[in-house]
Amino acid sequence: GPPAGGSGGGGGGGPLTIGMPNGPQTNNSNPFLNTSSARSLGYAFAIYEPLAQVNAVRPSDRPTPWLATAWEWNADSTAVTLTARDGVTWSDGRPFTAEDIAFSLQIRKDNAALNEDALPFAEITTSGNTATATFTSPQFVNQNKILNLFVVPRHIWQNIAEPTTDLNQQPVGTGPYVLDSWTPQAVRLVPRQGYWGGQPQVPELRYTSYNDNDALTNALVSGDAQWGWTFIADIDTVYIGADPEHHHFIAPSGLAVDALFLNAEQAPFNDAAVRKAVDMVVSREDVSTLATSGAFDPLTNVTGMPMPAGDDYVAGQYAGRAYEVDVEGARRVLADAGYVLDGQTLRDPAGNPVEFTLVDPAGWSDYLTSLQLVADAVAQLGITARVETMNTDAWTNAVNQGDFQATLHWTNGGSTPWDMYSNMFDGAQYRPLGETATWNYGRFQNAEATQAFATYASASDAAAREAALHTIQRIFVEQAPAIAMISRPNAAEYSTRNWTGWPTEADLYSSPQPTGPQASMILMRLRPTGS
Amino acid sequence: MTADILSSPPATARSGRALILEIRDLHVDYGYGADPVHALRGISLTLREGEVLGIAGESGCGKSTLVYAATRLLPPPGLITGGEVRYHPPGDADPVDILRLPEAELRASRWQDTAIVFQGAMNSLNPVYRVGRQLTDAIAAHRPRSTRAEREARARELLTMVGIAPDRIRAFPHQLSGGMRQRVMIAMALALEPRVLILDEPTTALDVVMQRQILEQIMDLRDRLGFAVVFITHDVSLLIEVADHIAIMYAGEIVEEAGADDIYRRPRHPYSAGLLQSFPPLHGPRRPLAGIPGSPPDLQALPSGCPFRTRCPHTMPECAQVHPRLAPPGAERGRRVACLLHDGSHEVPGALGA
Amino acid sequence: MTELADPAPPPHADTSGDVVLAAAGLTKHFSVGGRRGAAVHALDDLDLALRAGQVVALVGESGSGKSTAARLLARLHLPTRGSVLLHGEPVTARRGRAFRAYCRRVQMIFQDPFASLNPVHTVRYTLTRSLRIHRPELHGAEREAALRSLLDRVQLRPDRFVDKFPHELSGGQRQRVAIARALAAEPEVLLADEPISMLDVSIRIGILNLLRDLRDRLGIAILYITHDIASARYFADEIRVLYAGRAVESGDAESVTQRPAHPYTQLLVRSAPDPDQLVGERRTATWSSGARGEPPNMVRPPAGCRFHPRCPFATDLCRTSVPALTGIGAGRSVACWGYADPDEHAGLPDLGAARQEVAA
Amino acid sequence: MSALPVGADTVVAGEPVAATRRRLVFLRNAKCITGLAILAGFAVLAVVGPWIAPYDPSAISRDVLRPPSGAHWLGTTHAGQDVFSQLLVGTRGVLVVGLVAGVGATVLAVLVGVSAGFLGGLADEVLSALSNIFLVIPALPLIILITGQLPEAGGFTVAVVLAATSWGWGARVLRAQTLSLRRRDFVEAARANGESTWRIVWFETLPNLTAVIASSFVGTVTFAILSQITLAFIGVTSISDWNWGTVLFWAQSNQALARGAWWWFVPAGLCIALLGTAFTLINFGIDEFVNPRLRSVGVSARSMRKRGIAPRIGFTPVVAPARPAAASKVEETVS
Amino acid sequence: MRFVLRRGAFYLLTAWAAITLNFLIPRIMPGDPVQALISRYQGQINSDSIQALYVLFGLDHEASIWSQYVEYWGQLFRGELGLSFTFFPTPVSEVISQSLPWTVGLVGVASVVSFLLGSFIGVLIGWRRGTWADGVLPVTAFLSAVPYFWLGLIAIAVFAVAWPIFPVSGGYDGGLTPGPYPEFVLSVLEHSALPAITIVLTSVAGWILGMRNMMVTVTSEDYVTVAQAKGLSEGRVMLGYAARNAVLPQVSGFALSLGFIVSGTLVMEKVFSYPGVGYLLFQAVGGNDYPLMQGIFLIITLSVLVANMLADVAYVVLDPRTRQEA
Ligand SMILES: Nc1ncnc2c1ncn2[C@@H]1O[C@H](COP(=O)(O)OP(=O)(O)OP(=O)(O)O)[C@@H](O)[C@H]1O
Ligand SMILES: Nc1ncnc2c1ncn2[C@@H]1O[C@H](COP(=O)(O)OP(=O)(O)OP(=O)(O)O)[C@@H](O)[C@H]1O
Ligand SMILES: [Mg+2]
Ligand SMILES: [Mg+2]
Repeated sequence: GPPAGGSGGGGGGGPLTIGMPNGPQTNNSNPFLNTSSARSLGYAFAIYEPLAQVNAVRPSDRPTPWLATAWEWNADSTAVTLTARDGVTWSDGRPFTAEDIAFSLQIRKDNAALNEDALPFAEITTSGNTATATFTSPQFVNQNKILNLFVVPRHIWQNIAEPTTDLNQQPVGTGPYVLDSWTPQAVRLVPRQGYWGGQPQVPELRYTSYNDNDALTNALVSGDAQWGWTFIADIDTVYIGADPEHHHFIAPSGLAVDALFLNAEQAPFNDAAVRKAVDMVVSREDVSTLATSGAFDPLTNVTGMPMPAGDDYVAGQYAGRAYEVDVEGARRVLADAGYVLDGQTLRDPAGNPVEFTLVDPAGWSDYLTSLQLVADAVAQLGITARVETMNTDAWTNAVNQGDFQATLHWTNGGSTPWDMYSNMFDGAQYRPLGETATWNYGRFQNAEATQAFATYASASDAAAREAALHTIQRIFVEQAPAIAMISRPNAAEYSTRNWTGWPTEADLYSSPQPTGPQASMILMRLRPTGS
Repeated sequence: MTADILSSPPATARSGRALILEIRDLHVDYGYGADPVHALRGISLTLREGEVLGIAGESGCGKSTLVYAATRLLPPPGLITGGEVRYHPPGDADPVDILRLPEAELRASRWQDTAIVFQGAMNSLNPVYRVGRQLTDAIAAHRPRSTRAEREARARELLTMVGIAPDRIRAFPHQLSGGMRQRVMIAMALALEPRVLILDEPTTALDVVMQRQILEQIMDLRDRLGFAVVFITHDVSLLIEVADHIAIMYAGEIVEEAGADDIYRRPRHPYSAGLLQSFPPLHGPRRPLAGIPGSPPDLQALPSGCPFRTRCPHTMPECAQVHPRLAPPGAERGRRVACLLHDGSHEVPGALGA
Repeated sequence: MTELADPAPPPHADTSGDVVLAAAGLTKHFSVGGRRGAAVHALDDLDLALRAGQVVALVGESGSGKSTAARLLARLHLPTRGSVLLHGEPVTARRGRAFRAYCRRVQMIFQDPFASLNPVHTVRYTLTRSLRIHRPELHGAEREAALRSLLDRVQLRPDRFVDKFPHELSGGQRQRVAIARALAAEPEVLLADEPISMLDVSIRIGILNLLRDLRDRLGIAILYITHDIASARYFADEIRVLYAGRAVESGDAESVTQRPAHPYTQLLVRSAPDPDQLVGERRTATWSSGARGEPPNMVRPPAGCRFHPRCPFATDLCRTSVPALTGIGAGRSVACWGYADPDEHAGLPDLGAARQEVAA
Repeated sequence: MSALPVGADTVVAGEPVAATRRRLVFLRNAKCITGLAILAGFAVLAVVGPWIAPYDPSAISRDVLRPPSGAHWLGTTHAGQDVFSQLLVGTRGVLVVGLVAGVGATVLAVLVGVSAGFLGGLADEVLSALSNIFLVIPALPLIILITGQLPEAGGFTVAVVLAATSWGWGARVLRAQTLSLRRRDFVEAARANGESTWRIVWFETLPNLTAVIASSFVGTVTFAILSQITLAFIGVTSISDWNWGTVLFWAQSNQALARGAWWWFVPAGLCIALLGTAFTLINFGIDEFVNPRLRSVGVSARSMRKRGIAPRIGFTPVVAPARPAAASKVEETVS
Repeated sequence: MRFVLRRGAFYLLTAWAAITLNFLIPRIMPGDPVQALISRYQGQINSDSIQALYVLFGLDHEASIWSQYVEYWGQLFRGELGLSFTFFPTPVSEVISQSLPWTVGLVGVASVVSFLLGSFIGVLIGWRRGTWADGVLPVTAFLSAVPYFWLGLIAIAVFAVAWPIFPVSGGYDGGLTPGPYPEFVLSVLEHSALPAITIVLTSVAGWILGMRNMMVTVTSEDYVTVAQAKGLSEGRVMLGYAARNAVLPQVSGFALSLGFIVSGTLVMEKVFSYPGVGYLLFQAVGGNDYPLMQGIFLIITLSVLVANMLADVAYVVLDPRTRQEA
């Protein structure tokens, strides 16, 4: 193809380069595969669209209807009926129907490898312009996951024998863009004709993969890439400072956090007093400013709920109760539990010094700095904490099998706080030490909490859910099964030099990240700067 | 033809021939620093047209240093610290001092006027080029107008001249035996028909049969082409057969210089006598041999006075004080010796006086 | 310096002496791999007897197999054929105690004293090792005394030399240390492989005189290897001439050098520089122009007499049949068809005057 | 003293003059001494570094990303750690890993190389093939692969892995040298004297290989240090063991250069380069010992220029002006 | 002939051993690609998809290592290298063929340039030893000791970010479609300039030193003096006689150093975000992507072997002594 012009000048417009730090790519546009370049770079979602646009940073907002104009759940959340949008065509010109929706769910049911969210589909049927899916268990907490599923054209995918290995090099979707050319350096997408949502403004999308964070950082700083997400230390100086007028970084929180998982089946964290004491001395503010150079917000509410996404969920008794470093309080908690400070060393009731090891993979510098801060903080209590690193495999193994004392780990974010808390301490996820646990790595067990988690997921009325959530939050605050530190935001860097219309703090219509299903929504909102 | 090499012209015949090369008071050091090795100390020698000048001496006495210095080919850290090397061009042109010749002229003069066959022929040929190329490149450098075919023809001719089949022109050095390589070197040295041919121990690595063959060839060529030869070896008996005139070196100096026959029959310096004593004769009566006791002095710590006195059977007290100068012994003409025994004030022992 | 110079001609090779070490049909072919069976015929059918108190010289040009013979006798190589006999007993040991015992009786001196002494060891170490191996019964002061007497024996002042490194010694001194090392074993046989060829002219005679002294005083049998036939005449009792791996002539030193029988020996003798020849008596043009050319390729040695390509007298017989070493009287033997009985063979070469000379 | 050839292959023994009781004389060489001095400086730091370090290298402070000052000679990191202390404390890790790996690899190289050279035959073929394989397989990826998989990629593990993968070159060189030594007369002489094979290897051959072994050791140490630092830099090895690579790792992952914090990034690299230079200089010395032709003339180029000496192959310098007067002093040549 | 056979046997043996090693190493190591993938996305992959990934990669069933080995050889002979995990389901061969040209282009060319340049400078300073030229040595000693990633990053900071003379990363401008038209070629050259210069700077020192030492050794050979004695021109003596012989050991050194060069590439490509195999390998290692790892190791090992073979050939061409029959 002929070379396209260079990136546009200050007048706005021009191609949009979207960068990801994911290394070399191969020509694979299979939207189901994490490993494909379509997913890795995110262009899958300029082509394939979800049933509805879930706002990950405002999870309690009602999703925006997208390919499904309506959805209807039954009372116990075991069945959903989806209405297909009219007037949508695939980029090859074929009309989009409810059959396509049903097929897209069915293919996930039939291929466990494609069912990323492990949704327990039971039966999928169609009728007219609706498709209905039933589930083997209540899916209240998974509602957003289901609405967020993207849809593939049945007329193409039904002929694909091996959807798990198909390279799908000529992707056909309903989205605003189609693949123009694929090269290892850049994947080019151009607007399609006849998109149901109107005419996209950005004339060309260039998805570029950089080898690592540094390379992407450099590209973002220099303006070579205008949209992307990578952790940039001291982002105010490095990125914003490079072009304060146009460079923007927003990191709105969803309902996910980074939390210090504590192994409740091993000393010293088998004692709630120690967990609580540690919780009381760690400065979330420090973690945010020193470890992430302020890029990620510290958690402020003692329930660990990220704000403002979690505003609506905080139990009344904790509303407005902020994390405060309280060394004296922590000492008191310990003293009450029979711990004595022997000179510089804290001793447990049995007289053993209290010490523990904090571990995270080598290379995760923000995590490691956070751990150093924790170690620093607990030293005030007379606790010796050491920071150790492992390689990621070994660490994953150790964490899964409970072979650790404390580790910083993320949680999933969901449409409700259930995911976040459940990930941290849901007894239903409990596995004995040495067995692989998917979540609740700390092996926390509390019958009341476990019951509350189950209730929340299956209760059909809001009040019951709210009660359960408050129970969960109370146990979280009192027992400190894990120590939530900072929010795990949906962050992105973008430049308004050429294009505006991005999600902003003021108008958080969507997660700002380029690689999620929200991409088509954001792309459709972009307008040339100055126009 | 052997008769030719054996008939050494009488010493007196020397004066009749024209000078080609005159070395005057040549001083050479090894090392540029404060404490160099004085490898040559005031060497003076002359070479005349068509003559074979032999230089003999023990290993390390400076034979190679002398000829390399005279041609300015001495490798670092060699340093010529004094003296002159006068080359007399043919005809009546003024002599030039090789040591002060500008680089370009020296380059042009090399191989034309003076060619050298090095001590180790094994290492004198570039292992990666065919011998033909090595034979012709000197011609090409000095006769830029010659054609490739001419040069090649000349190379073949040269090979034939030294008794090697001309088709070996395409051989690599490693494909030739030691003797052949040595002959290729000789052929190369003769490529431009130089006036002086310097042979630095050209045959030490070869056995006697080959040595004789090569020597015969060289002498044969000398008779035909008329160049003068400087022949270096530590084998005095060989030298006596080959050379007209012989200089014996010891520790960086010439200790005796005379006609070949004179050296053999009437050595005047105890060192020359000792050298001759070191070769058991193949014929004639078996005579007692003792060699020369001890080993040559360290050039960096030479004894005072005569450098040979520590090994000399006739050493006298004043040998430690006086450094003997090269001078005609007594009334003898045509030869010089550096030994106090011959300064006229001492009784010369029988072996050195007869 | 030794005053052992011996002006009198040595007695004729004394064949009655005690044979200490003998070689019988010693043959060595070095495989050079590649094409099947290709081998360097380094030595073929060498018979040799070393007698106590006698020096046998092995003379020949480079590559004629002299060193190979010495190494076979020292058992550094294993022979392809033939055997080594020590006091008539075949030697088989190759390693271990038996080999050490053999080493003790048969010692070797190498050509290059600069290479045969380990540069990192002192004279003391070198000699002590030899003493430890071969005379383990010596300890402490005894060993020290033995060490000193060894150095004394090779005319090196113990105090001055015992703690020196090889590089601090001159060539002659090094060769003396090498000899002392050999003597430490109190050997019956010394195999001296060109012990003087790497030395300065002036000190060669000193080493030869030293060896001669050892022969006379200790009654050691010496194999003296050289390419310098004049030194063989000076030092050896018996000379054996090798050409391209085969013995071509043997006899007592004086007569072999003065009246060489084999055309090759004659060539050798004639080629040696000899100032006395200046007088130019007996040089015939035929001789000097006759033998030219190079030594043969030892992978495919010439059939018949190996000298035939260079021999001016060669006939068809020489090109096809190998002449055996046969006696021609006075303790001499030669491997040349020119000396064969004309009645038994047809087409013998005519050596003419050369032959008459030997007979004289 | 003698100009007699000692055999064309003087590579091993060097000039006999140099092989003295103190076999390490090659260390007495201007370049070598400079290198050793730098190395000694670092070695001292390696020993005392943790004591003289002004701060705990991991201690977090509020002095975030400060440029060099009196309080922090080389400034601070993003977490307020003192860069100078990190470098000081890190020196030990660098040197220990380098030395352990160097020793390990050298021992392996000697075992494999000398055995291959000495045993010959099939053993030689197998051992040479082995060392060639280690030469052919790209080392760094292999090291990354192995260290990446080991549970504890601390300094010692890295050293062991480096040792296990980087001996090939040394073994190859040593084999070649052993081969040339094996046929040396003094080895033959020892054999002819009834010495046992192991004694010949250990007492006759190995001492002559000192310089080669030393050179291979120095080379491996350099390689090990660079590899270790590279590994630390790319985050494959433990980042809690302080070494210069770790410093660079943190600096890079926190965009030190982009943030203008050169003091965090540049000094560690310079330390590595300086240490590497020291090793290279030491190897210069060894090279000159092994190959006497490389020895410098011992006079500075400037002082030679002053005397008008321009050393050249084929054009021997001539000093002292022409002395016509001298001619009269020379005896008139024989006429 | 025997020499050729022996070398052939050596290459075969080395190839076999290297391939077997390639096969074994990832397998005897702990860890699996799914976990690696999860940690690579550090929280971006939903932890619930773990099982889906195991199913996807077909890692549920265990085969004996021996049958895997046999299968591995079978694949090799069929020219298959398997499917990459990291780029699932792209065949390894495709992944490699996509990035190999870049590495060969950048690193190959830079290494060759560095070799030639270094050798040439080495010739000059070796020829002029004992003069000012020796002053180059300490500089080269320093250069050879500088970690190249460090130099590379500084180069980026200075010449791509502070003064944006060169592009920051990548192999060509993302707006261009690869093809043989001038704009693209220019872009490729522009993008490769900085990494190439860095490679050359840090690796040239070794060649300078090696060549200089060989020159010094060779210039004291008699044949060089003979050439001077013949009155040949300085250039001829220096190049035709001295350098021509001094370069021989450099050639085999170059081939052997290719293994090291490839190692160097890895970090280089990471730093410069260059789309070559080095970084790919780094990723494969990080991702426990056995098939890809094995494929790259195989390719690298084989190309180093081939390079060695070429060097053998070059050596034979350059040095007639090795051509000796018999
Ligand atoms: N590079 C050098 N540095 C110091 N001294 C040297 C150097 N080269 C030679 N010499 C010394 O200079 C002296 C003369 O050496 P030269 O090579 O001229 O001797 P030679 O008579 O040719 O000996 P040979 O017969 O062994 O060839 C010797 O003592 C030698 O040690
Ligand atoms: N180990 C070996 N492998 C192959 N060929 C060998 C070996 N040793 C010697 N030869 C060959 O055997 C022949 C005889 O060699 P030897 O060393 O015995 O000769 P020499 O008479 O001692 O010669 P020189 O006078 O040069 O020492 C030569 O052609 C030589 O090349
Ligand atoms: Mg000489
Ligand atoms: Mg020999």
